Amino acid sequence: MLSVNMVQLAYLLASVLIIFALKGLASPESARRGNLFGMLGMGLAVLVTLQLDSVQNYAWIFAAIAFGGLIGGTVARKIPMTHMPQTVAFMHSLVGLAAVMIAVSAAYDPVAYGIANAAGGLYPASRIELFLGTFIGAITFTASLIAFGKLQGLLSGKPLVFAGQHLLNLILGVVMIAAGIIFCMNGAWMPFLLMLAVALLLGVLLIVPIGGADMPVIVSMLNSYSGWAAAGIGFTLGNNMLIVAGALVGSSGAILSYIMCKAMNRSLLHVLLGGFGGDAPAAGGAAAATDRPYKSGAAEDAAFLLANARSVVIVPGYGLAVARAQHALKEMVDVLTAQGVQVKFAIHPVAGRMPGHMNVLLAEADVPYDIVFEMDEINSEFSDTDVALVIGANDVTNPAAKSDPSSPIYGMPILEVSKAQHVIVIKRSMAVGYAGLDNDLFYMDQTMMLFSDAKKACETIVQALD
Amino acid sequence: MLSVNMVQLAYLLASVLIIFALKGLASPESARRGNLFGMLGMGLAVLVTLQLDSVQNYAWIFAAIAFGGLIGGTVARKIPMTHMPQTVAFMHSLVGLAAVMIAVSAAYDPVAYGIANAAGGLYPASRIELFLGTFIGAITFTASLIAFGKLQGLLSGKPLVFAGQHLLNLILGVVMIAAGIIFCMNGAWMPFLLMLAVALLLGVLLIVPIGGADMPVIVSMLNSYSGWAAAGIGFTLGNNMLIVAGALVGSSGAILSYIMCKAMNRSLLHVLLGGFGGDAPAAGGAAAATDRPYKSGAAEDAAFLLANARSVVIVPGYGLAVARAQHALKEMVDVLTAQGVQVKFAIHPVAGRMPGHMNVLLAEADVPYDIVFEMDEINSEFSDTDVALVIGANDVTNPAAKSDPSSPIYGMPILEVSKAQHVIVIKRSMAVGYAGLDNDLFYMDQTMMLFSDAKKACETIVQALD
Amino acid sequence: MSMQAMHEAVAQAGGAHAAHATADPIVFSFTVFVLAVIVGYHVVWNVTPALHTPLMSVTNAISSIIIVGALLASGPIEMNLATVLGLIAVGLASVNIFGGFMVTQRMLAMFKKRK
Amino acid sequence: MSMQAMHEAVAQAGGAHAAHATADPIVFSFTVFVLAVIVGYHVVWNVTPALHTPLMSVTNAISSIIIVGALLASGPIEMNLATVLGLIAVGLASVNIFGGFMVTQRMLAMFKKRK
Ligand SMILES: NC(=O)c1ccc[n+]([C@@H]2O[C@H](COP(=O)([O-])OP(=O)(O)OC[C@H]3O[C@@H](n4cnc5c(N)ncnc54)[C@H](OP(=O)(O)O)[C@@H]3O)[C@@H](O)[C@H]2O)c1
Ligand SMILES: NC(=O)c1ccc[n+]([C@@H]2O[C@H](COP(=O)([O-])OP(=O)(O)OC[C@H]3O[C@@H](n4cnc5c(N)ncnc54)[C@H](OP(=O)(O)O)[C@@H]3O)[C@@H](O)[C@H]2O)c1
Repeated sequence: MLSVNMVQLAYLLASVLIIFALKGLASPESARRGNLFGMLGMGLAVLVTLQLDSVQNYAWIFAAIAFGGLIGGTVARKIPMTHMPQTVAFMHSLVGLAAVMIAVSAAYDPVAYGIANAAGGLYPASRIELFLGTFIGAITFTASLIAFGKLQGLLSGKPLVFAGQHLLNLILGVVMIAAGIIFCMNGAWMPFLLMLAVALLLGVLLIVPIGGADMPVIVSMLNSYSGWAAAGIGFTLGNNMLIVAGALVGSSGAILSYIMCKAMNRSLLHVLLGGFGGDAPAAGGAAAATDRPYKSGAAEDAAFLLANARSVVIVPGYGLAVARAQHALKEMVDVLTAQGVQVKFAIHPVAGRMPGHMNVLLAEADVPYDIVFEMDEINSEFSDTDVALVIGANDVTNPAAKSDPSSPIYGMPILEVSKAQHVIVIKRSMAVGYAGLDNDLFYMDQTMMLFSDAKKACETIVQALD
Repeated sequence: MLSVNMVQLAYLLASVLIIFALKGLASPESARRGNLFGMLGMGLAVLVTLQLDSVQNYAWIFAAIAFGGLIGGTVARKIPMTHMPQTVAFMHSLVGLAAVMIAVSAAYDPVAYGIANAAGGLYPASRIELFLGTFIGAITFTASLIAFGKLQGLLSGKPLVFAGQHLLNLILGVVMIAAGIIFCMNGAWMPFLLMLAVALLLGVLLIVPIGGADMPVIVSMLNSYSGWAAAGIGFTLGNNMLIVAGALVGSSGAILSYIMCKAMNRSLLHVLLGGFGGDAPAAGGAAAATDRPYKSGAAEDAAFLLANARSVVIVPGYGLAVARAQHALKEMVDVLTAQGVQVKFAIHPVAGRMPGHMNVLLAEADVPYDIVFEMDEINSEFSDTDVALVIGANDVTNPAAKSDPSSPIYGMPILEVSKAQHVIVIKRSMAVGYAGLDNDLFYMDQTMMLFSDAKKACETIVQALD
Repeated sequence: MSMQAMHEAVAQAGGAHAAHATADPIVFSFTVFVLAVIVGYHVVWNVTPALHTPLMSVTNAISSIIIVGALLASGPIEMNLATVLGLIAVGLASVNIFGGFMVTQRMLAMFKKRK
Repeated sequence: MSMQAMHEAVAQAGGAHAAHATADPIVFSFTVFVLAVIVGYHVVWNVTPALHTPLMSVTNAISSIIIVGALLASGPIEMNLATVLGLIAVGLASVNIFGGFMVTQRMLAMFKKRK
């Protein structure tokens, strides 16, 4: 076995490697190498732990790793990119479950536990840790599972709201904490199990009132929690590796939640209280309330406009993901580029349903990332753009966010497509998007609506361009 | 006295406050609050240390703090902004001297020292630390003092080069290390003093071959060293406050040295070996070798061009600092702005003689920082600029850096003033700048030279504008 | 001031080498935690928004660092409920580690520059 | 796995609460150091170039944190050479602390936006 000092230094090295993994994500060039560092760090942490004297059960452990690894690897290879939100949620629930297992395993032998307690005030600290670890893990587990179900469409994405909901949650929360406190005091098995059961239930109840489209915020928040939980275990084990990795994950999740809420112009509390954002838009949401006039055209008209443009900026949105239209879109871009049209992409920070969603889809379709721009980089260019092509996007282009102080998204920064000479909007209907709002853009003079599934529209435009 | 835990937590808080001090410098808006955090952190660290049981000598300590504080405060209030490089170098030497004092103080009682050594292998580690702390401190002290002398003009800025110089330094270095090792082994007073004396001498010898203009790189590098030395003391004391603060200073100095070397397109080794960059330009450097034709004009011509421009970009350089022309320049800017000319400033990363030098001078003259742009922000704008006004700058505008692979500054990014419609260059002669190179810009068609002291030129232009 | 006195003072100010009263390990852990949070804050804000999805998947993998705890739980040769639960946790964390890093790698491999 | 076994394992993996073999304090210090360097790296690269001169002066002040060592050296009531040297160091560091922070404040106060 390595000396205690060597073990700690190896864990430190692993921590630094994991920091480098996140650091690499600062740019696509360095990201792959960063990810390799991450794998190295994780591998090192596992190896160092495996060689500890107390870890002997090699056959079973390797079997468990191989089995888990096989499943994980298969999922990673097979999953379509459009399914990333639910994949993250699913994998997330596994971390929660694993945390629960570890905590239960540690709490399993109450006799040994009691003895240790009599011997000296060592274990109360561990009990508090177990309490925290168990309930955060349990909530993460069931909540992520529900989030997965909603995102995957196994469960209805509609918020499930009923009277006394928050009161019920409050009562359950009190019960859970009370049981936890009793466990912390006497270390008994029963309050522990009670706490666990209530936490599992709470995970479900807390999440049902939240709409499917709000799930990414929740997933990211739970991710953050699980990081803090890992750091907590690190405190108990006195293991800096867990503390550092946990703190990194905790920060990351918190920052992503913050970015999402900020870009949606909503508070985290508002998201958590729920009742907002069903899966209406995905299922072909409610029609807009007004009967204002708008122009609509055929794919051929769009093709004509695009072919005669010098510069085109494409604004993709959630509809692109739903329609899995990224490859068809890329084909269209290729044809246009071949005809001498300059094509760029403009990505809003919350386009789609998770941060960076659109970038991954476009990357999958081989769109080079140097023609894909963030909102801040490209917003000033719309006034020099001949055609802005909005495809499956809605809220991220809604001028009300800038002009209408009464709008719920007022204050959210938007892509200023209306400054382009022509605007083409591809979507299936006049239905609203995620935020449930009518969009003035659709009624403007320079705007042409093209009602179609995003993928079919792209394909038809390509045909018309040839 | 606070408990050991409380002391450590207080030091942690102080460390975080000091991190916030540096974090604040990310933008001028947050910088002042950041500096306040820094003061708080330092104050907290001092207070926590003062209340330790072992610190009793309050009367004398307060006297020392008051005396030092008075001098420091007076210097801080009186020093002209143009003297910042030498001020930093001077204050720097004080840190070095203080470190030496602390180390000597700790090594003073060899008897007690010997006893402790016999009692258990505790002190060898401290001896190594004392050795490192002493020699880094000593070199920092004398080297910074020489740097100060050169920058202040008390010593000649010319590199002092003689045969066998590097060999002599090498021998002295070996002697110093040998004495240090003997001290580490027997803890005796004599090898310690020998080491100290040689280190003080080395600080002088290492710095004399380095030209006055290279001093900022040296000062920044010594700053970095002193940070690492503080961190080293932190290891001995097991004090995380010193470790964190030391690591911050160490990183900062290293990064600034790197930035300077990079922007000058030279390696740190090249700077350290010396023999480069006397104070020629400040003293009215050597005339350029060639006899190529150039245009020169009077201040009235410059005023005419400026008054008829829509947009003017001013490129300040070291000559502005030498001439202390910032206030006169600001007056000129005010007059131009009042006449409807849009004026911006373009700052090269190594304009002047220390990083950020120009920004401080302009800020002192009340130039608002939102019309002062970094090179990367403004380089693309020169093609839309009517007049580029180069004032006391030279190397940072030299096109050879872009076009001539044989030039020593080839590869250094420059301000692309030659893209402006007209270029006015204010300097006293055709003399070269810091890098000792002729500048093609001066001979270009669109360029007009205005030979004058920078301050006088600005004043005359203002008169002509009225 | 003698080295003795110096070292007593040292012990009070933190006491790395001294056998005198030193701070609780939890204080050290807390120090590490605070610094790690600051590191995390900076590193994550520096992540380009285009890579926020890979960031989510890789942090997912990283949070499986709790496999360290699972390995300790499943370590002993004699199997009982605790060991079995530990082994299940090892398996679950492994799904996440392999799945998380590999899906991240797959995503990142797709990000290409113009030829 | 019993809590006893678990806690033995814990001790090996780092041993915060356990009385068993724990890592040397210098390992903790080193961990803090590494993290602090990473923090420093990020924080300093985030400093806007326009404020590099204030950065130099404020780090100058911060490096005077060695005043902590000087205070320990000058602490004892009985004066001898060691105490006197310590007091001089306190004075020198104080020049730097006051000078460094105040000149930084003076510089920063000059940075103003357009009215
Ligand atoms: N990215 C994130 O991190 C994140 C997280 C949580 C919430 N959100 C929220 O999600 C929204 C994202 O804005 P967005 O503009 O991307 O999406 P959006 O506002 O939700 O609009 C998507 C539009 O796509 C259309 N669509 C759906 N399926 C389609 C298909 N098969 N073919 C063509 N069009 C289709 C829909 O209209 P039709 O039904 O008429 O076709 C819908 O109006 C924002 O409100 C944001 O706050 C984002
Ligand atoms: N900023 C840093 O961190 C740093 C650190 C170390 C080295 N450096 C180096 O310093 C140089 C900075 O470039 P720079 O363009 O600012 O300066 P420069 O290339 O040194 O040129 C300064 C010019 O100012 C003129 N000048 C001197 N006194 C003057 C006065 N009283 N009135 C008007 N003009 C006067 C000089 O020409 P006349 O003699 O004809 O008047 C000289 O050519 C770079 O080579 C850089 O690598 C910078």
